[in-house]
Amino acid sequence: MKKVLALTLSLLMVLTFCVGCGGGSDSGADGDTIKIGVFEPASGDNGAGGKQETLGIQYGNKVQPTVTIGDKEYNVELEIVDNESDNSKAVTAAQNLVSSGVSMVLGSYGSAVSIAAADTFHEAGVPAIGVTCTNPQVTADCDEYFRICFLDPFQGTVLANYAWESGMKKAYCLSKLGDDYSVGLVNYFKKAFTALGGEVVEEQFPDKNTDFTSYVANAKKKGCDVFYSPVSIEAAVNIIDQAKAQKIGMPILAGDTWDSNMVTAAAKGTDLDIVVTTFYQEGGNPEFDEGIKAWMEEDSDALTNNGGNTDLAAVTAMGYDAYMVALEALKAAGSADPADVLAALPSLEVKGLVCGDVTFNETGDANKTEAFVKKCNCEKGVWEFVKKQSAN
Amino acid sequence: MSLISSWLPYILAGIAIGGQYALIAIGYTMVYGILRLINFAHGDVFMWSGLIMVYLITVMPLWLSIICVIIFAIVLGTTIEKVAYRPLRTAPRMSIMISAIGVSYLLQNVALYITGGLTKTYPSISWLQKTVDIGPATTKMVTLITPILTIVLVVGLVMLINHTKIGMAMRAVSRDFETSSLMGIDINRVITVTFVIGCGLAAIGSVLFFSNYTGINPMSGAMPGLKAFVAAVFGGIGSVPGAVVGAFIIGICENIIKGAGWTTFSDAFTFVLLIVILMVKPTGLFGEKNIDKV
Amino acid sequence: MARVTLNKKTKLVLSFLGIALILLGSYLADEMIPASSNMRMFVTVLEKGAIYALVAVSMNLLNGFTGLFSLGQAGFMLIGAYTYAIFTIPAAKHADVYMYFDGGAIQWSIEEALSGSLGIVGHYLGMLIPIIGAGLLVALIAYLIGIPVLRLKSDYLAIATLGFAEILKAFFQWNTLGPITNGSNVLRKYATYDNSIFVVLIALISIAFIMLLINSTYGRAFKAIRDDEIAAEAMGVNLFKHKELAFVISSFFAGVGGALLAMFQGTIAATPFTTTMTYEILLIVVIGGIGSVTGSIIGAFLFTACSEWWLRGLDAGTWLGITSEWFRPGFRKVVFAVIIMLIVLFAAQGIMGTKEFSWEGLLSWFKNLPANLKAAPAKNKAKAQAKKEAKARDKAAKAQAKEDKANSAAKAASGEKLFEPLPVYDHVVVFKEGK
Amino acid sequence: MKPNRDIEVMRLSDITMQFGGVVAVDNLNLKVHKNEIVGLIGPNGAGKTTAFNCITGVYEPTNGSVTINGEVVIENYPQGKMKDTYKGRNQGKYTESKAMLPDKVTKLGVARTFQNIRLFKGMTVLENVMLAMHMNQKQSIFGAALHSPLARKEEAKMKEEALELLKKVDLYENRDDMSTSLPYGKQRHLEIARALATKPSILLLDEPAAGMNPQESDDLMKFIGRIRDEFDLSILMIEHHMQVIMGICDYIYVLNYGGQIADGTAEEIQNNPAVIEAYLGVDE
Repeated sequence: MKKVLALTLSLLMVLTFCVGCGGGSDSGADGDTIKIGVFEPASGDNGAGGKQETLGIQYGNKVQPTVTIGDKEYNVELEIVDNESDNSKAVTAAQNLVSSGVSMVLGSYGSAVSIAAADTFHEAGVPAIGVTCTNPQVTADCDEYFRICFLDPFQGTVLANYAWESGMKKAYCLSKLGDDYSVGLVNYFKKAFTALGGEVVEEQFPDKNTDFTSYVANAKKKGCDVFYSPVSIEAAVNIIDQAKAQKIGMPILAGDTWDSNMVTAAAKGTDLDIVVTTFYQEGGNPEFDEGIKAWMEEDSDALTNNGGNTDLAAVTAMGYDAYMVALEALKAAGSADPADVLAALPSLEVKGLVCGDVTFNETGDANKTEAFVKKCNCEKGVWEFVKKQSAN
Repeated sequence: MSLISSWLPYILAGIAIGGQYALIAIGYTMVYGILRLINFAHGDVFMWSGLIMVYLITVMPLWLSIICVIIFAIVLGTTIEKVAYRPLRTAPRMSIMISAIGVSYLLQNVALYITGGLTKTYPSISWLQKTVDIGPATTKMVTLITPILTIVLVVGLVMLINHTKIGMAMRAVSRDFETSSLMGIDINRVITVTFVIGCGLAAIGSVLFFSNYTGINPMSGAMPGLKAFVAAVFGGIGSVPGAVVGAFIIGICENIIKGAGWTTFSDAFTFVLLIVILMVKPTGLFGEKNIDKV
Repeated sequence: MARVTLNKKTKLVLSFLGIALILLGSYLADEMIPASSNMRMFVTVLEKGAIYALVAVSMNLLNGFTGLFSLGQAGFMLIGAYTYAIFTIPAAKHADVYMYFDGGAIQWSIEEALSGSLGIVGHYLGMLIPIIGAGLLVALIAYLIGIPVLRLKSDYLAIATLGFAEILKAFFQWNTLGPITNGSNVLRKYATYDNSIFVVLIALISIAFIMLLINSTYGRAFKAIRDDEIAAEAMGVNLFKHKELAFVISSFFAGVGGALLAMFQGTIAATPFTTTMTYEILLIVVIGGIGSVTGSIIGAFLFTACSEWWLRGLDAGTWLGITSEWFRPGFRKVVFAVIIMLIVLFAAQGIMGTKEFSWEGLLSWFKNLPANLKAAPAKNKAKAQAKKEAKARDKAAKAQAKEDKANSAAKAASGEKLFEPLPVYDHVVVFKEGK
Repeated sequence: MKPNRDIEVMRLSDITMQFGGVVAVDNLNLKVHKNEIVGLIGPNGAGKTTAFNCITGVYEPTNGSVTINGEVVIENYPQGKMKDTYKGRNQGKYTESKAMLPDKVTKLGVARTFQNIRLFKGMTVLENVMLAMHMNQKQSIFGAALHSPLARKEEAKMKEEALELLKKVDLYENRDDMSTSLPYGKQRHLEIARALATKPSILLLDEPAAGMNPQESDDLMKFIGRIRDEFDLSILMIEHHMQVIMGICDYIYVLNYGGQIADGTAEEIQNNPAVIEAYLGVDE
């Protein structure tokens, strides 16, 4: 027994030594490299979305691997960490990024983990740019958190407006227990929709649930006109399956998460009516589309992470934009020090991005006024642009 | 009529999921009957059967991949028994349970690694996923097939247990482990056969389950596994018909709870049922009462 | 083997020095190591490790010392975390946190009230009181759960406690309780500590309490129940009362651990408190050694350090300078799970077995180290020899068993009765009405 | 020391224990007087240990009552399903249902040992004995954990008494050994010492001489006689070694197939035809 103890202890020391010697710098710039942290889920409920968002960031890094600050050209290195879509793992994951000396952090997909990590970034004074985390709480109390996407109140209202304008009067709202993203979107949708005069039936499903039979049946039983379920891609696939099996007979409405090739793949060959709001429509920037597709064809890992085909998700485009914003911020700051970057961010104005220009308001949110409404062409299994919808 | 028609979809869904739980529950109840072990890894064997199917279907035809999935589950289950349970057979009960939890943790994490944490979509088996109308309800073919197939398999299994030599050996071992080993019964063989049956049925259950709920991720086996175990306890652990009845009851109740709007408590309800049965009739519906020997 | 012996006073002084050093170390570490430094993870691991150590020790009190296989730990931590968070969210932040529930039902914070009137003392008191309150509430709930559940035996107890944990989780996510629990949404902005020493100190005090308890007459009663329930009962130990005591105390500290975890994370939601969390704690106990407090502590720190820090490279592509295609996200957990299985199968005793840390043991170990190292080759040789012999014996025994089996089969075939059947009933659930 | 036949310390009245359809103990009537050593004998499966379990509260007897020091502490009558399936006698004689858990019975002064030695494996010899004194402690659990003055005083006293006891049973040298590392005979002694530590007035010994050679059982016999005197005890023992039983028992009860077939002094039993038949069988 003693031997095992001895072994463990010595292993412990060796490991500490190794890690300690791994070297780390305090400034963010280590010689010629600048580190940008990528705080995204690679597993868990939001793993699929997180990977697609990371793809955009990685592509950005491939297109623009360097940044010139002052007169010096620095290599940009991505420090990617998996937050496992889990609030309790998010804090240590974030701490990992901070400890490795990043200048700033991008992410995450899924608001809950961003909220959980906000304190860590705040304490370390490292700025973070949310890519597609739409819950208002992310930036509300954290001066370090910025974001380049629209917010849930906006998106929820947009969806409610769309539903009301399409003549729907009674909505079935499904969210996931403990998921800030879906709970938030349902909440804002409910507010806007009832204000317009609509009626809402609300239900929640527990973690790890894959059986959506009863939820679809409930929506049918209650005589709803629309099935609103702004949930994760994982759940979306199962919902589509059940909706198809039970002939749901009403349109399905969802938020930006559903804008994914996995959803179109699941819906292909059905007669469902799926409408989503999102940040970007493929074809909006042909040059970007072609570039990233070519990259994915080349890189088999990237292709797998995108779900096996080259259909673009809006979050990928957003990831790309976030990376470009990060580079601009570094340039504007004139240094790789997190504090300087933080100081430069509020007044930053970035143009020429894939999903539209970015400026930040006083809470650190992007000023966005319109969302894309897309509809699934279930015959071909692709998204089709419907219109741009605003909140008013 | 309207009452029936509005509840029919839930009852149908309940029967279907109940049948799928039943196929998993048999593995739990048989292993428990013989080894007095909650095989926590059983739910993960079930998940792995589903996962392997996703990969197999890309290289071979459907019928062959179903057979391969069943074989895979059997091999996996018996390997787990050989590697993780057999060496600990004389160890305290807690150790072997911890080993089971460890295996479950390992299986989930390997699945997480291989899938990259992404949900995989189960291949569509068109005749199982065909939509059918039953009165006012619309559902998948698999909903109808499941209970029938479950009952056929269970009747077969009960016949096997009651009328064959190996069945008799199983009954003997479950009644008295030590004596039967002294009587010349090859315990290891009986245990292997138990795992073969349990895992084979779980693999069939996985085909039915994932045809109905098509997303598979590393945690897909955890909840169905736990619920199936509860079903086994509910029906009286060690009793095959008990496990099946328990599974159907749990499946139907769960869906009715959801239909009644108590969706938050749909999982918790299963455990409420478990605790109630443990308090009221700890031996389950069909279990036998034994007495502690001092 | 030369053994070092120390007198009581020396040991006490050494222990105090050790504790003081740990506390000072954790204080300085948090103060000195800048956030962007590589070694900052040390502080994170220190905090999380201390919390997990406390929770693991509390689980060990049940599983290792009382022999009650309970899997309700995550559920109890959940209640602890929520209780702490709910009562320390500053009034001004309520509208923000309970945004879907109109600011929630509670509009005050213990911490705020106390630090308003008592200053810095109130600040700490305002955190301590909710932590203890969290523990007490969990203890009360555990007491109620214990009444029906503790009458069950081993695996039934495990599955029932696991079930209760799931029920509690669903309860805390229930929208109707939203004004208090914020439904299934995160609670945040509550008061938290500003130096690691706070967590380490509370964990230390709690663990010391459990350790002293184990070394008291009650601890003996717990161990007696673990070793043999029937004999313990025959020696006048009230089984139910003592099981309930162990369960309530263990849960109290699980609640305190939950509260500390809430402080560590900064946000809290019900979703992560799954059975997987309980399993992780159980595995920590196993790694450390079931029935050893020091083992659980070592296990907790090793577990957190490996999973959060040292093995992260296995996910990111490069670890200890080795780059491999295998190192993709999830590999860390696979390696981890394999290590755990190896421990379960081949080193069931864990790191410490049932031994505890002692200064004498440590000093003796260092003193004997050179001699042991010198003697190691010879010892290994002897071991190999012994193994060889054992193998041969095993083979012979197997052959004998085969022969016996053939004999008994022959006997059975000829209809001869082998022996009187001997019933084995150790697995049975027995219910007795305690009137 | 002579038994005092005027004081009755324990009485079993019509104790019947039925499991399902099997009557394990059938209408057992038995008395133990002060300072008396009573033997309970019978072939394997005669229901002796079951009778012990009925006395100590491990089982709830189906019918009958147990009186300890003049007070009825356990009483039961066939109820529920058992009402119809009851096969014993005296149905309707008892109307109360009074159960008692084993620890309560021990507190009343009835201590026991086990047929298959049940020591606490993870504890030392001393701890095994000290555990048996736990029930009389007045310290609270918090006092115990915080080592309050009361707790420290009690702990010291407990240790002192335990060591004293170990000296009396010749285990003082082994006090710090793990209980399971003791040789078999000493384990038996330890089990008796542990039972004595609960300060009983009645000691139930379940086959104390099992597995012992003649020399050892002779020593045990003397040992049992000695502890009866030293601790002022009454003893009820199950034993198969006739040499032991006949040598020290003041009174003997014989069971067969659950039923009571004879009782009397050693001499009476040795000459009882029913006993001889039960043990040796009869020639057809």
